[in-house]
Amino acid sequence: MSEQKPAWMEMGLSSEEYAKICDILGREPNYLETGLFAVLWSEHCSYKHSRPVLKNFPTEGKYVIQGPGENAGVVDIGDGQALVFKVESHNHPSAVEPYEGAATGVGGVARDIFTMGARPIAALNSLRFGSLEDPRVRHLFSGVVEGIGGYGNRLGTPVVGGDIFFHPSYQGNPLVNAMCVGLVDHKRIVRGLAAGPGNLVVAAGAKTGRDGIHGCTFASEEFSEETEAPDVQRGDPFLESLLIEACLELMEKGYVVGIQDMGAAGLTSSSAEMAGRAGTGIEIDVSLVPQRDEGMTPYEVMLSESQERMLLVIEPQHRQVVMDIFAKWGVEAAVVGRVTEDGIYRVLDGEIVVAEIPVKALTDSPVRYPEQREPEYYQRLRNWKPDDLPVPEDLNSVLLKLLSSPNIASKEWVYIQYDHQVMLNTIVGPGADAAVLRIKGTKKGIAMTTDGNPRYCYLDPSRGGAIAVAEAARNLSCVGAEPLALTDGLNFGNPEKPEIFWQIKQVVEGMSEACRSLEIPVVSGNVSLYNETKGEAIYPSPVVGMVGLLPDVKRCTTSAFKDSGDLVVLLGKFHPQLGASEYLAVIHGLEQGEVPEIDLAEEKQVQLCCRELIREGKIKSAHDCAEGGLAVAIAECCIPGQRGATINLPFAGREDALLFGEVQSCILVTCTPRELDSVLKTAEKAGVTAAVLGETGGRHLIIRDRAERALINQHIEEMEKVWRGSIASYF
Amino acid sequence: MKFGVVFFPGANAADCFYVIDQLIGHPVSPIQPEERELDGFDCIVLPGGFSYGDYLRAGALAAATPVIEQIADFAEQGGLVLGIGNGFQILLNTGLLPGAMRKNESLRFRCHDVFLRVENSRTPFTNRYHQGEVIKYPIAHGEGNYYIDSEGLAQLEQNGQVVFRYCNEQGEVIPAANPDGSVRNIAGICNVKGNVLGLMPHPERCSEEILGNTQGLRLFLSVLDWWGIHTQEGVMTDE
Amino acid sequence: MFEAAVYVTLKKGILDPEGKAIKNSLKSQGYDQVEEVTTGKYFLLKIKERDRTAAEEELRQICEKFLVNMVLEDYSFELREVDR
Amino acid sequence: MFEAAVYVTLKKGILDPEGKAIKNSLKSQGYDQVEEVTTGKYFLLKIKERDRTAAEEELRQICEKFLVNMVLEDYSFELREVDR
Ligand SMILES: Nc1ncnc2c1ncn2[C@@H]1O[C@H](COP(=O)(O)OP(=O)(O)O)[C@@H](O)[C@H]1O
Ligand SMILES: [Mg+2]
Repeated sequence: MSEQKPAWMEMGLSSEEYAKICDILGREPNYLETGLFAVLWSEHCSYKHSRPVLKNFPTEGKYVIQGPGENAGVVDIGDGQALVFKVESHNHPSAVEPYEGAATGVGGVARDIFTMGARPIAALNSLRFGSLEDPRVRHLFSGVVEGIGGYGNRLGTPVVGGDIFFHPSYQGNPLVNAMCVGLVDHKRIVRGLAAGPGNLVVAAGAKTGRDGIHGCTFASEEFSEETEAPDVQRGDPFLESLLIEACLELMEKGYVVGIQDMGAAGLTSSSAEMAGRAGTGIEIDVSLVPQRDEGMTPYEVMLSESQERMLLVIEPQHRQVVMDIFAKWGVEAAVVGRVTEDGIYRVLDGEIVVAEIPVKALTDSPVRYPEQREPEYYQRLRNWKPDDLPVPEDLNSVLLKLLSSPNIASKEWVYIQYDHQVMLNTIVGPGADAAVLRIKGTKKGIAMTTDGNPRYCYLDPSRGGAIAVAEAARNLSCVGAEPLALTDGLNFGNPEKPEIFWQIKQVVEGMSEACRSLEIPVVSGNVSLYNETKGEAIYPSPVVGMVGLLPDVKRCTTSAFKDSGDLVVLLGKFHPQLGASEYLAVIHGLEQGEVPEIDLAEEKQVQLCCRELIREGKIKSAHDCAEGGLAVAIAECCIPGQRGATINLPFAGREDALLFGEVQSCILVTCTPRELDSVLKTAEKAGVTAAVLGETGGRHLIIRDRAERALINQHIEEMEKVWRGSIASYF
Repeated sequence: MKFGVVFFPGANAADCFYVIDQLIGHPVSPIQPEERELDGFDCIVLPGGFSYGDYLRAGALAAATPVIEQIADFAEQGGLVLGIGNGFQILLNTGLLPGAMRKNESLRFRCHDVFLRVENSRTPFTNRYHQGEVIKYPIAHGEGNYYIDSEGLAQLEQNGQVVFRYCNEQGEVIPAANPDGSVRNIAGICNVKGNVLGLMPHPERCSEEILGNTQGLRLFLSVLDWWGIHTQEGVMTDE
Repeated sequence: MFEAAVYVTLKKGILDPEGKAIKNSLKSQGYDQVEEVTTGKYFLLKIKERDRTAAEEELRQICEKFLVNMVLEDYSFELREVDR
Repeated sequence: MFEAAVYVTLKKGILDPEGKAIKNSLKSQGYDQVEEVTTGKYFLLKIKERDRTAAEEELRQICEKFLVNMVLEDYSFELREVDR
């Protein structure tokens, strides 16, 4: 056997961290204690690399009820109601076992929602995968989609949206970020507090097994012999649906002092974090924890990541009634410890104390400040100019090619595998700029979306970050919703590399700036680092999950052209750029150039204007210009509306840039000729440029330049065929 | 008359309950799977979803609960039983309806709108539709591939037990309009007496203006009609 | 105590799309010696019963009333006595 | 020609919610002598191969690359020579 490393090193602690632990304890930690520190001080639980960066995010605003720090963020939607939402990554597990990895991701984030007292009412997911040409990628992608459906459909939570981006940088390391949104009355919001010394700690749900221990540390020496603890966990969505009902009933009846799901680092993190928030101590007796496997060690029980488990704090006099309610729902539960006042985190194995650490020491982990350095590629790629790029002759076939690019093509193959209608609230389902749900018993609607363009974030992390926020907000504005707040998923490579840390900082700075300008605070989020294969990092991949509010859900709109003879109007300044575009990547095989500029003040006005037009019922459709540029955006309105349009571009420039160049802060809307004046007036009042581009109707999309030359003349059936069939054609 | 909706854990009983309670405004009570006595019900709904996770086979575990025996007696006495989606699967597992459900031919779950041709408008559940009418309902299932042997099929056809068939917008019953591989595009069947109906598509999901489609409401209103309750107060009128 | 292994397969004449899909996929990967793939289910049950006949009778009931969908599926089982 | 029966079960320590649900249901139906239910998959393959070793090697590959999810599942098989 080669030289044996000390346990703390195997577990990923640095020597400074280990010294600090010895210092805190005044002695060396035992094996279990070392393990507890290792998981709680890991990047996943402690955000040691990202915490100082995350401070940049604005987290307060008029709608915010609960910002970051709890299991999920909470925003006010009026009438005494609130939305609870969060995004969570399950990247690594999905790469190992796509179905279960994605499924347990969906289950995990749903627990973060109902743990706050909210009933999950919608799920979304943001996926990043390598090229579908690769059979392994197809296997992963198909498995992930099936897993999201397999779990989400069984939970009875509609999967209403998400976004997908394919790029070779995800070939070996796909990203699966799941978002869940819940609805709660203000007075029912419950937090993750282990308050009230003398109160009981209850573990409920699945029995604790050996699964997932590898997820936190690499220490395998102490696994009891016959075992090879499985790396992946399987989910039990049926049990989760019972857990939801049981926990919500308990919370509604007022029996819950505090509650938290056992997510990453299971019992350890949930109990330590709950005590940390409440400023109490906590005692857990591992021998009382219901166990699935025989002969589990205290270390295994504490670090297991078995799914579908919750930790509750209740008052002793409610013990019986709480157990009865769990029993009624067929959920196993056991008292496993108690809240203390000494501020100590104590683990017992029956009578024996097996770990004893101040709670604060576990939860106040040291921060690491990695170096940052601008990567070499940044200036080089950014300085590229399209001057020497030839303009393709056949622009019609370019349009078809773009429509069939999996990044632009319809994602129908994916979302028809999700039940998006259950609960009877879905007004606008997947496939739109944003999903819209009604809130039963009110006139209100809520809208939600996820977004993030990794190519932009690679070529210009700060601008890419800002665009991710702006675009998510724009998507909400396109259905008529006012953005309330966002949750973010920050997916990056190894932060210890200065270039990666630079990307993280830049992205967060860009996002924060957009959040401030657009007045959209961050209320929750997730960080996933070390997304690399063979030393190659993924593209910087922030995911923005945003929710918005519609005062009257009947006044929402979609992108489809509704009637023939309507006018097509472009809101916003049109200055398309070829840099960083899908066109450049798909047609010319280049990923370089300047990322589209964004003027956040203008962005705000364009969105405001669009929302006002929708609210006043002046426009019939709205769709933002995103990947693929103006031509693709118009095609995306033609296809679902099953009608063409004739467009006369009033702009000058290279044809390919006009058609396929990408631009920010632009929204395509339609109105009747009679409403036009009123639409233009509203735009003018908002200080927003508006240009009439043409008229809807016919079976063709015709786009002419200023000289009235037809650049595009394409039958909608042709466009629909390639757009709808593209992703399906890989399976 | 009174409706009951069975609340199997894992199923979406709340949706059917909402439609009856809020949209047609009719008395309805929840029924628990452990129930060993059913009193005063006239129509019992087995809702869609994933009862007991659909573990083993879709609907198999729900079919083994105590309430099912009661429902079988109830149906025997002529009570109306409606199984939607998972409810249909349960009815097949109990033998109250003939045949069996298999995984969709595509082996994937599918959730989207389909067109249906009403093949029998004389049942208590379909009298508000016209014979041969083409309607649009959503489906959401992974195991909706209906199977029955040829003998059983002949009987179904002969007795007019095929109530809905998947078709295209023009009403043509063609393979391209079949979302799951069901024999003869069958989407819904009833028993010989016509008082038990099972269908895979979801009428409760298209019963409200705001959801963009109200064609499913007529199925629930048919039940009221059948009971001689026409334009009762609180009942939404047909479009 | 008995341990029962139950094998469930589709009845003859009923199409097995999963088996077909697997076979096609195998073929496209070059495994063309595989002539047929049939998919089925496999259950292992531990039954606490002293008597083999009783265990067998019980198992048969469980299969026909519950585990097996008799409209679609055939089954067979093996029962062996075990210590625990 | 060989006929192979492949038995696939979940690895030890991996959750089997289906098995649990089936067991609970059996219990509520009065079959409380059933102490444990494990679910698995069962495949039958016809392999056109003369030689047992070759067939065995091929089957092993097929299992590990296709039929079995080696992250979650274990498998075993039986191979027997048949006429056709
Ligand atoms: N990128 C982020 N931006 C803002 N808040 C974040 C971010 N990442 C995590 N958080 C917040 O930190 C807290 C802990 O998150 P996390 O550890 O991911 O939760 P969990 O324990 O459920 O996995 C949550 O309140 C979460 O919303
Ligand atoms: Mg949490």
